Amino acid sequence: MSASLIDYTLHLADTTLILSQRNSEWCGHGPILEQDIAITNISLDLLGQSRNFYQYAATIMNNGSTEDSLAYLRTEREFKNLLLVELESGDWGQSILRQFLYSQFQHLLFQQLQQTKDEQLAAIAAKAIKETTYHLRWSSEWVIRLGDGTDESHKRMLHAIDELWRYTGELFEAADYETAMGIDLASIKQTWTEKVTAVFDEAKLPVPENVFMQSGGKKGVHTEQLGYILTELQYLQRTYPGAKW
Amino acid sequence: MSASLIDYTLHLADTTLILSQRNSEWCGHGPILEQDIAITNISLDLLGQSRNFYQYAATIMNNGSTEDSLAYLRTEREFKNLLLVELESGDWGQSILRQFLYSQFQHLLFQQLQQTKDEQLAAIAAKAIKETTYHLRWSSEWVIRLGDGTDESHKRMLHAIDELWRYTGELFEAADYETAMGIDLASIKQTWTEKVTAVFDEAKLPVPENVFMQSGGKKGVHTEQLGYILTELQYLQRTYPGAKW
Amino acid sequence: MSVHDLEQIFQKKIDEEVKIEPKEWMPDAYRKTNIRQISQHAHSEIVGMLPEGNWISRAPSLKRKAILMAKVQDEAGHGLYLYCAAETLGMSREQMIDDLHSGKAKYSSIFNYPTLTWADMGAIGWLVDGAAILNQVMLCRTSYGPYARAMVRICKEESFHQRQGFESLLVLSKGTDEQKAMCQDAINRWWWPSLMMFGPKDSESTNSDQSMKWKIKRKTNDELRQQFVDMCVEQVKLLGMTLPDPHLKWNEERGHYDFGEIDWNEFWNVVKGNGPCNKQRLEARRKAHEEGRWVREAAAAHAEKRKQQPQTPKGALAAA
Amino acid sequence: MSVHDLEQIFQKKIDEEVKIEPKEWMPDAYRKTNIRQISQHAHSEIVGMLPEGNWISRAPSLKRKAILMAKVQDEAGHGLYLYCAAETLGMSREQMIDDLHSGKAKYSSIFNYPTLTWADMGAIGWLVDGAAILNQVMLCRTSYGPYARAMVRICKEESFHQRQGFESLLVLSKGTDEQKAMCQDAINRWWWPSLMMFGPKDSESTNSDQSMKWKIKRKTNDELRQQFVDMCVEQVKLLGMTLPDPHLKWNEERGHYDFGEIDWNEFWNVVKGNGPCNKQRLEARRKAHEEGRWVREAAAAHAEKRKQQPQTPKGALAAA
Repeated sequence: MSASLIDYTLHLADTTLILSQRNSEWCGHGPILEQDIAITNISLDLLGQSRNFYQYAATIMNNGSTEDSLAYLRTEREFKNLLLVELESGDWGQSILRQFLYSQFQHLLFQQLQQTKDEQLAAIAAKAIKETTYHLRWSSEWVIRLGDGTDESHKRMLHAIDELWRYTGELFEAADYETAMGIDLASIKQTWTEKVTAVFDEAKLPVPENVFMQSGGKKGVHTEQLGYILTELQYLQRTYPGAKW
Repeated sequence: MSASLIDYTLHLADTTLILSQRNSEWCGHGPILEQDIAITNISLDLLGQSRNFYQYAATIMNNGSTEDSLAYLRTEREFKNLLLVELESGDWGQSILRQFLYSQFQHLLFQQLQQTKDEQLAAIAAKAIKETTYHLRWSSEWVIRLGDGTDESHKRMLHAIDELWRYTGELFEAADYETAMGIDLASIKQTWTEKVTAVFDEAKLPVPENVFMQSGGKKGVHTEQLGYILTELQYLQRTYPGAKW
Repeated sequence: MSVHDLEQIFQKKIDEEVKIEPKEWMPDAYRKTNIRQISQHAHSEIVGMLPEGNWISRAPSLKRKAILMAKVQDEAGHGLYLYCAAETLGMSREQMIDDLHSGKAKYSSIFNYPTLTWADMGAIGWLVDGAAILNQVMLCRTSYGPYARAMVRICKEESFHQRQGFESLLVLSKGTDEQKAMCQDAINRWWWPSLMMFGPKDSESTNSDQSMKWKIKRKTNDELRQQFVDMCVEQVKLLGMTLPDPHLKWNEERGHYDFGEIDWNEFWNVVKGNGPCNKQRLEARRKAHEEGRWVREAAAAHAEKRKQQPQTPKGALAAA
Repeated sequence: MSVHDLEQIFQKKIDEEVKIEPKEWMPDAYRKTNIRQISQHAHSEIVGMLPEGNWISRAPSLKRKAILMAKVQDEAGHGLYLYCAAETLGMSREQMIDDLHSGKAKYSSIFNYPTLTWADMGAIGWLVDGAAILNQVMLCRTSYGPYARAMVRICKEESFHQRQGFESLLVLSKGTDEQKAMCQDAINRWWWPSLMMFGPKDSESTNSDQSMKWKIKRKTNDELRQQFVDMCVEQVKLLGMTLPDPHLKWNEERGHYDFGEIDWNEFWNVVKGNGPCNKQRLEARRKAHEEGRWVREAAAAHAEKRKQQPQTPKGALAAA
C-alpha cells in the first residue's frame, strides 16, 4: 500500500508539474494579455498542486527526498505523468484543448480523491478543487469560443483534437498503483465522456470515435518529448549538484 | 602566453563544436537527401576539428581536463564561441548563409594558422583546411543558388542576411587572447569582405552597409540561445557525473 | 473660456496638487506626454516579461519557479493597468501595441540585455526593479490621476519583487563558489545598464523642465540616479559583493557617493535599436501578436454570434 | 516470343543464379514486388534516421556524438542507394516519397517506437541493426542486380554499426548501476519489436512463396527470426544482461532456442499506424519535405538559369 501511495502521489505530482511546465511556455507569449495572465495563473496553480504532492510523497518516503529532489533528480523513465501533458503545446487551440481535457478529468478525479481514505491526499485534492473548477470553466469557455468562432479557429480545433484525442485513453487506463489505491476510473470515464461531449457539442466539434489510444506515461514509458522537457527543467540542479537556491 | 593559447584554443574548439551542434539539427530533416548528407558531413568535420582543439587544450592545461570535460562541464559564461554559430538555425537559407560566412572566415584564418609558431595549432589547421575548402565551396554554391534562384529564395536570403550580418563584426574584433597570439584579423577582414562580396554579387544579393555589430561571444557574453544549446548538449554528462560512455 | 484661461486653471490644479482626471481639459502636449510616457511604461512591463520568462523553464527549484512565474505574471498585470490608464487619454490598446511593434513607441532599454544565468533573475529584481521603483514611487504622486493610481498598485508589488530579487542574490552570495561567482557576474553585467535606466543626464534631457512643471515628473534623472547609487552601495555590502565601478567613493561634501561615467555611447546605441536583444525582443512580441490574431478574431466572432442568439441555459458554465 | 517463353527464360536465369538487370524483360509482378520491397527498404532507412537523430544533440561524449552522427548519415546514404536501385525499375524518387508521405508505402515498424534513453542508441545498433543485417545478408544474393549490389555496400556499413551498438551497450553494462539499469531497460523495450521486424509468421505471410521462387527472398521470416534469437541469446551473455522472455530455452532436438509468443496484436497495430510514434515520424518527414520545397524549387530554377547563360569564368568555385 505504501509503495502504491508513493507511486500514485508521484504520478499526480509529475502530471501537474509537467502540465505547469508546458503551460508556462505561454508566459509572455499569449495571444491576448488577459489570457497570458490566465494561463500563467493555471500554471501557477498546477505548480502549487505538484509541490503539495511532491512534499507529501517526500514525507511518506522518509528517506531525505524533498520536493526538489523528486522533481529535479528523477529521470525520464521514473516520471509517471500522463502522456497528454508532456506533448508539445502547439498553438493556443491545442494548449486550451489539452487543458480542458485534463481539467475535466482532474475535476472529477479530485472530487473522488476528496473522499479517499488517505487524509493528506484528500486534503490536497480538496484544496485544489476550487482552482480546478476555475481551470475547467475557463478552458471550456475557450473550447467553445474557438470551436464555434471562425472557420479558421474551428479548423484548428479539429487539428488539436486529432493531435490530442489519442492520448485521452490513458486517463482511464488504471496503473497498478491506481488500482491498489482504489481509484474508480471507470465511473470517471463515463462522466468525463458526457461532460466533454456536452462542451464539444456546444463548440460544434465532433467527438472522435474508434481512436486507437496511446499509453505508457503512468508506467514511465513516455514520448520523445519528455526528455527534452527534463533537460531544461533539471538543468541547474544537475549542473550544480547540492547547491541551495 | 600559455593562458592566451588555452583561451584561443578553447575559442576555436567552442566555435566549431557549437556550429556542429547547430548544423546537426538538420540531420534527418534536410530539404533533399543529398544535402542532408552534405550538411551532416560538415557537422562531422566541425566536430572532428573541435575534438582536436579540445584535446590540445586539455594537453596544455595538464590538469586532468579532457575533450569531454571541456565540452560538457563548462558553463555558458565560459564558452568562447562566436555568437554567429550559436544563433538559431532558421531555415535552410539561414543555415547555409551562416555556414558560408563562417567557412569563408575559417578558410582564411586557418591559412594563417598553418603558419603560426604553435606547431600543434598549425597542424590542426593544416589538417582542417581541406575540409574547410569543401565547406566553403559547398556553401558558396548554395548561397548563389538560393540568392539567384526563385523570388522566394531570394527573399529568404535577404532575410537571412538581415538576421546574420550583424554578427559578422565579431569575427574580426580581436579578443585579448587573439592579440596575444598574434592573429592578424585585419588582413583577414579585408580578404573576407572581398570574397563575400564576390559571392553575394554572383548571388545577386546586396552586401549590407553600416550595420551595427554585436559581439561578446569571444568573451563569454552570449545570446540567450547558448544556454539552451548547452542544456541539451551537456544533459547526460550533468545527469550522470563521472560516468563513462 | 480661452485656451489661455484653461491653461491657467489647469496649471493651478497642478500647483495645488489636484489630480487631473480623464474628462477634464488638459493641454495637448500634456496629453501627448502622458500617453507617450504611460504607454512606454506599459510596453516596458510587457517586453520586460521576456528576459525573465527566459528562465521559467529552467528555474532551479520549484519554489523559485513559482516566484519567478508569479513575478512575470505581475508584470503582465502592470502592463494591463498601464494600458488602461493610457486608454483614458484616448489612445486604444491596439494602437499602442502597433506603435510598439513598428518601433515608433519605445520601452525601457534595460530589457534589451540578455539574461545569461540564473543569477540574472536576482540581479534584475534587485537592480532593475530597484531602479524602476525609485521612478515609480515618484510617479505615485504624478499629476495625472489614473497614472498615479495605477502606480500605487504597481509600487506595492514591485517592491515585493525587489526584495525577492535581493533575497535570491543573498542565497547565491552564501552558496557555493560557483554561485558566488555567478552572483558577482550578474551584478557586473546589470549595474551599468541599471544606471542608464534613469535616462540621459539632466543637462542632455529634453522634455524634462516641462514635465517637472506639470508634475508628471517630480525628480530629475540625475537626482533619481544618485538616490539609486547611494542605496545600492549600502545594499551590496550585505551581499558581500562589489559594484563594478572603481570610482565609487563617498563624497562627504555632497553627502552622496560619487560614481564613474556612464558609457553614453552604449546608452544611445541601445536606445537606437542596437542593443544585444532589441531585435529579438520586438520579434518575440510581434510573433506572439501575429500568432494570436486568429484567437482574437475567433473570440470576437464568437462573441458576435452570442449576441445574435439568446443564451441557451446549457452554457459553458453548466458544463463545468 | 510469347510471354510464356519470356517467363521461362526469366525463371531459368533466376534458377541459374544469374542476376536480373534493369533493361531485361521481367514479369510485372516481379517488378512490382521489387519496387515495393526496395522502396520500403529505402523509406525504412530514411525514417530510421529519426529515432536515432533524436539523441545527436544529447550524445554523452564527443566521440559518441561523432559515431552517432556518422551512423545516421550512413542511413541517409543507404536510403539514397536504395532509391536509386528502385528507380532502375521505373519509379521516380519523388513518387516513392509521395507514397511514403501519403501512407501508401510502408517502412519498418520498428521505427515507430520512441528512443527514450541514451541506451536505446546501443540497443538499436545491436538488436535493430542486428535483425536488419540478417535480412540484408540474405538480400546480397537477391535476384535483382541493382538491389543485390546496393545491399553489398550497405551490409558492410551495417555490420559496423551493429558492432558499435553492441560496444556501446558493453560500456554501459560495465558502468554505474544507473547505466546498467538503463542498458537492461533498453534491451527490454527493444527486444520484442526487434523480433517483429522479421514480419508475420510463415504461416501468415502472403507473397512469401513467390518471393522465394524468384529468389527475391531466400529465407523465410521464421528462419531468419530463429537465427536472430539464437545469435542474441549468446551475445546478451557477454553483456551480463537478460532478454525479457521467460520462455527462452535451448531445444536440443531442434538445435535452436525456443522462445515465447510475439504479441501479434501489437505487431498489427503498429503496422496499421497505431504505434507510439507512427504519426510523429510521418509528420517529421512530411514537414522536412514541405519546408524543403522552396529549396528544391530554387535549385531547379537556378540550374535552369545556368543552362540559359554560358558560365562566366568567375563562378562559385573561383570565389573559394
